[in-house]
Amino acid sequence: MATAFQELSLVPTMSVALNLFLPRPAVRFAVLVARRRLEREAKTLLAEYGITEIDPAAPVADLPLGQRQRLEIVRAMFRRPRLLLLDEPTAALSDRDWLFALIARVLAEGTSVLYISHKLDEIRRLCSRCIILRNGSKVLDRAVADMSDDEIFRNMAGRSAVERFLATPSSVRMEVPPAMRAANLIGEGVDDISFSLQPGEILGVAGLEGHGQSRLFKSLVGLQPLRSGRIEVSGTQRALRSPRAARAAGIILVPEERKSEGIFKDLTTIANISLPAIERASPGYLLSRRRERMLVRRVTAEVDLPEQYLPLGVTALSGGNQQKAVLGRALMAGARCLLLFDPTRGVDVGAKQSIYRVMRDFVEGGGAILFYSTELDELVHLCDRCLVLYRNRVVGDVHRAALTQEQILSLAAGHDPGATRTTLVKA
Amino acid sequence: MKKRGFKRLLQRLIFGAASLGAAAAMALSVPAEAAPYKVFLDLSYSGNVWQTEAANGIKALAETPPYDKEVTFKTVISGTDVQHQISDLQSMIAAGANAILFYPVSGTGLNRVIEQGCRRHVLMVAYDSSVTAPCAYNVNSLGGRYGANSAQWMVNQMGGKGELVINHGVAGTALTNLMDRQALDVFHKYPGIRIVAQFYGNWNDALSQEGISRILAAHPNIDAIWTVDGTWGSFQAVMQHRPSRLVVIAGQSNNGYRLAIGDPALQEKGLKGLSASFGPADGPYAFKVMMEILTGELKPTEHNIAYPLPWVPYDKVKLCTGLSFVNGCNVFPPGKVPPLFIDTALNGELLPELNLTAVENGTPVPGATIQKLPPVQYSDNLPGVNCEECKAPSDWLQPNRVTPIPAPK
Amino acid sequence: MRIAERLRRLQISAGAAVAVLLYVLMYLVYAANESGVLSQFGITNLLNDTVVLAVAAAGLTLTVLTAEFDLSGIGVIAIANVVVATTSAGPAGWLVSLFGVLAIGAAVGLLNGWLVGVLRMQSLAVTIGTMIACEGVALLILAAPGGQVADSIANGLTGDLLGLPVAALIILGVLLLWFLLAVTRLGIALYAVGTDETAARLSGLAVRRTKLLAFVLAGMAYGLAGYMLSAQTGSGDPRASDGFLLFMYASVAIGGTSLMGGRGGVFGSVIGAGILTVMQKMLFALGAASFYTDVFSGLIMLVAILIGTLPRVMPRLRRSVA
Amino acid sequence: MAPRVTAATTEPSSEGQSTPPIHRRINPELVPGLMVLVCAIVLIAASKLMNPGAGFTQELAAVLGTSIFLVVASFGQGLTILLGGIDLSIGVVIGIAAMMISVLTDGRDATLPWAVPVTLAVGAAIGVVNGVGIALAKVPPFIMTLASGITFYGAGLGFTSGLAQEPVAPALERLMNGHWFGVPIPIFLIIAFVIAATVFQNGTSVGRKLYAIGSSPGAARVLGLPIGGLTVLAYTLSGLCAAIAGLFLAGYSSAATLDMGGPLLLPTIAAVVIGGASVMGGRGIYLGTFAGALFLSALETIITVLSLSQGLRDIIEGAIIVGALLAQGERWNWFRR
Repeated sequence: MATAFQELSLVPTMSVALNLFLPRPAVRFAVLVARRRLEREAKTLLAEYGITEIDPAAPVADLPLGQRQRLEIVRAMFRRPRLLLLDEPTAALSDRDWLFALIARVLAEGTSVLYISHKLDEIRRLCSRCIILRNGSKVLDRAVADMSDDEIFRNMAGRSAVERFLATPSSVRMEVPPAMRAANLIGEGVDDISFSLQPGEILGVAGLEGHGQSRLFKSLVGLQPLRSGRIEVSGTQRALRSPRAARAAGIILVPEERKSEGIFKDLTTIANISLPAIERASPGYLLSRRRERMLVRRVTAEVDLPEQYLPLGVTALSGGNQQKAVLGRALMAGARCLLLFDPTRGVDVGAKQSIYRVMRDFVEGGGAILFYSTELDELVHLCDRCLVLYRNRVVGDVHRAALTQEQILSLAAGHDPGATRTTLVKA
Repeated sequence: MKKRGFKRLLQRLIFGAASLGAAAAMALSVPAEAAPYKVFLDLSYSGNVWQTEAANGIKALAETPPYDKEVTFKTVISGTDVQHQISDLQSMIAAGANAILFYPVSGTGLNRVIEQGCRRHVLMVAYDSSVTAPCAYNVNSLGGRYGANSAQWMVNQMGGKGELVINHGVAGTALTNLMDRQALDVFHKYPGIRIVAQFYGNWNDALSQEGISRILAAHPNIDAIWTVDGTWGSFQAVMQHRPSRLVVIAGQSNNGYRLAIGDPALQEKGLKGLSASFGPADGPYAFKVMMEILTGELKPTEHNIAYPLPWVPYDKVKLCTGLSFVNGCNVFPPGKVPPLFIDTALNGELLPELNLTAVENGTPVPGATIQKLPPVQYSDNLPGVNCEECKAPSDWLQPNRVTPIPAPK
Repeated sequence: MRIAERLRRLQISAGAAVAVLLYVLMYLVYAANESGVLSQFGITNLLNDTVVLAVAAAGLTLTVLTAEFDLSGIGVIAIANVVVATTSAGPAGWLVSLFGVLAIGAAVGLLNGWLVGVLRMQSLAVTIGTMIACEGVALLILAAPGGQVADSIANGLTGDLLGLPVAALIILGVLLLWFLLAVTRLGIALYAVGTDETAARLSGLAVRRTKLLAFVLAGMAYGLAGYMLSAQTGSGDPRASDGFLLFMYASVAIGGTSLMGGRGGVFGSVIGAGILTVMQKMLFALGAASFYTDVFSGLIMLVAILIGTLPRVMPRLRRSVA
Repeated sequence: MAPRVTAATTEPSSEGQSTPPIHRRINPELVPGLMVLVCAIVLIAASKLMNPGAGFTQELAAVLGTSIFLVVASFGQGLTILLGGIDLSIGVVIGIAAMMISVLTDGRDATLPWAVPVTLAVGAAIGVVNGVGIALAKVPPFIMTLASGITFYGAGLGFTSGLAQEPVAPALERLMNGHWFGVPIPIFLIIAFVIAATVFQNGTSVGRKLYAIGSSPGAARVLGLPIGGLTVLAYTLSGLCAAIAGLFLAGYSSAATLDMGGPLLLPTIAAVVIGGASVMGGRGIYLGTFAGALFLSALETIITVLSLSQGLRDIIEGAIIVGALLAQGERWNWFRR
């Protein structure tokens, strides 16, 4: 049996080759790990799986998330296990066809695959049989062909997913100054990016893995320095040099790495949520638990987080509920402009629905959202507008009416003739 | 030339890093090369009263005429780590020392480096504690048999019976081991003496005070406490928990303690104290011995030289009015020095060059000049403590200053 | 580039490289200010002074790499010292006591490793406990300084062999063993476990066994350090290693090993031990006043660490410029 | 198998969740502290059994009275460990504070009103130096505090040559050695300090932020918590607590030496960790540390009273520390599950 985990299990400081062959890398003279041989073998192996851009000697930490996900998958596959367990393998993967072809190959070789996913189309495309789990118990076990989409969604959440999400009319307010306007931002991994975000708008950001989206989001809240450019918030120019300054300006980031940057793992859920408003909950520095509960209750209702989870340690919660807590905290911080970086990654369908609804409510209340997602259908269905990044630049700004997955993909892959030219000039 | 510039660069680097202009200026003093003798003092440890007073006394002597002209004197602090002290002693030998006075961290661990020094004709003198290397001189009060004498004195005061607490020094040191053996040998002769508790106060007053406090809670009726150091702390604990009924006690010579045992009001409450343990003055005394050997005035026949054991029982306490011990006075009035000040840093007869200011600040007494020492006394040989292959006197466990009361048969 | 790559493979970090520079610098200053430094005698002395700390710090590094604390080292050194002083007499005494101290070190390491690696207790507190207990054992074996270390050890290990100081050979031997270890599966596992324990476990590495082995090997190194200390002092002293612990940690840190685990290596720690030793000599040679030696030691330690962290920060800066 | 799935199974189901099971009602943070407190009481009772002559209350008073220095100093240590750091300069600061107070007061009570604040300020200032080095220069705490400890010890030695030449103010001595209503004053001080410290750590917004930073520095950064400032604050408080412990110690011993804080350093760390804190930060409460300090003091008492040789004492002490961790560790895991 081999497993490719959703939370990656690669050791960041070690080379690609070593990671591939852990835990028992080949040795020579009985004890010495044969690094050079491993690297050679890794190169051949990766090529076999259609990966040529990864240097086997490079430390994993230097690779973007998508490539790490590929490594994780290759590592699980090349040992030819009898059972292959893939847990949300496409969460950080932009090129799904690569994975699907590989799965077809191992299936042909007689391997059984257990494929965990929240994406219906993947299930339909790959799986013959499907088990649905909800709250830790099995609720359905049937051949995929016999099930309708509705049935699957109903069983997963009792609600339907984003395709079924009621597309509410846009609530963009054009008459007021933009909630956030970025002009010619330049920094590491951010190459001359400009955009404007109106109150009531959900502005999507699309891009294949490693095309600058992560750095853009970090730059906007001051986690990463910008070399030049201007940011205006509600019409006035602000220097957002730190997340603190961004918070003061009402800009809150919901970060990519929930485990290390989102939750406070040793704190209870309520303490996780109340943190930005902890001063309000503690008159004269003394913490009032009653006041804290009151403040938190207001937002837990908004993000659909059941109240009985509040006193529990946050790590006892599912990924979806953790993400709701993080969102709740963002609301608690008084966000007027939310930067959501792939907020539905590793989140169950029910929680996804809640997150979509929170987003909708938020913009209807006059907030603005900058929204990156690896799931194109989310972008297509939720955004008023979508920026497409390619090589750290904006190569497309597609309006809701024209927004399709194909459109995004072709822009993101650099197929737009205009974009190609500019990148060529740069190269 | 190149090296010079390099050195200057690095020095500047250190200066820059230190950014303690004043401290740095004080620290990098260049020794003058005029004096004929290059003498080093290697302290093992510093930061407590005993070591500081000994070091200050030595430093003051080194600046007292005529030594101020005769020696280039330098102090190094090696800490409690044997390896460190070995390394520092090596440095001193390599730096061309004529003589090294040192407080040995270990009685045996330094032997190899000591022999290295002797081979290069460096005069090696250990003070207070001792080394077994045969070529080094030891100057201390071991011959005073503190363990046997103080224990016997206490037994006599107690009338041969009562509950006793033993405050050992630092476990694993030769001195503690030796003193314990002598004291226990005496105590065990008297079946009426019951040792109800023993602990290791590490020669530290705060730890001793805590220890006695704990013991008093468990054994509220103790009659006596035997200590080597940590005496003031032990006494404080008794004053704190049982001020109406005090104890028979023997130990170090802290000023506060001496004042207390000499206080008739406290004596009425049962306090009978002896202030006798090894004095910091054995350091300055050793320095004078070393200088006399170096200048050829003294040619000792043996290597274990005795510094007379200070001995002040409660009826011999006498208040000083000035800054030095004259006319047999041996304690300073309260407020003049802190209670932890160890009076035996001074010695009116053997070290008339020193006074209170000298041992407090390490400055020479104005107008004082070095006086020649009276003939030196030699100490007991104790195998494994101050010599390797030697024979201890047959009576080394017996008291030689106090007459024992008859032990019950 | 090739050299840099090779160094990286031997786990010689940029921090360690800086430490080497610092060492050379201090050594030059020391040599410029004191005669006889470059003589056979001077070199042998310096190496003898370094070897105990170097071996002990080498052992400590293994546990630090797995992101655990190990304060038990001074306890093991104390036991080893008194054991050598009480058992090394006789013709084969040197060998018996060598295996004896290695076995004792391994046993203490096994206990630590079991409590920390297998029972998952906090290493900081556990090793405080075992350190105190080990010091107690040392005091039981030898209540006061004494005993006799066989001349074969005392003279053999502090002198020269084939024209080279034995201390140098020991240090080279430890480094060689380390470079071998670094490229074995165990060595790789040490780094993996220290970098990311969860990922290491999910990758199929035996985290518990790795930690256990790290502690055992560390214990054996402490045993060897105690053996070397005995050779130097020629006798037993249950308190000989007092005050050694902070120097061990300082050596590891100055050598560029991260106390968070997963980064650094034994080579750096050995250099760190060398720096601390030569720093003491250099300050002596420069004539720093005794009371302020500590001030300089502390500051130099800080400067060494600060310089050591620069290479880790530099690439990030450079990347952000490019 | 996959983390997410296991997480989902441990989560209580959304329906029919009324009262949590009993072990959820005890604050899991309290458990290690309670366990250790029980161990401490067992130790005191055991020493009573061995010495039937002694009174339980005297034993308790002795344990409490001698624990005050550890109780105070380990609070600061606990704050730095809460942030995932450590403070190895505590012993030195205690010594420096003790020296300063006796030098500044010169045996007179009249000088106390300014001498105490100055001494405390110096302790806090050393903490600030540590904090700034750690927060701004990014020196690892272990090294920063180790190096600053060595440096300041050297400076202290240079200025004072290791011995305070003035006696301690009598008022300070009375504070540490006196009684109120037949109860030693230090016990009142301990109670006041424990209340203040607990309120600070677990009942204020600042305390909560310290937990957050220790728990996840990454998330704290994204959220924009003032990490640098609070790190400096934690080390400053650690220096301050060490200085208070130094004042108390000087008063208790009615004298001061520079090295008097040294024996307290390791026990502060042990008290914090035995009390259930994690050295990785983010976990542990002061009541646990307090219990740990009492436990160590009780252990010291019983070992002193046993009158064993130092070797045996050390072995027993080490074994009991490990044993206490062992007992506490298993419970801890059980409750967290």
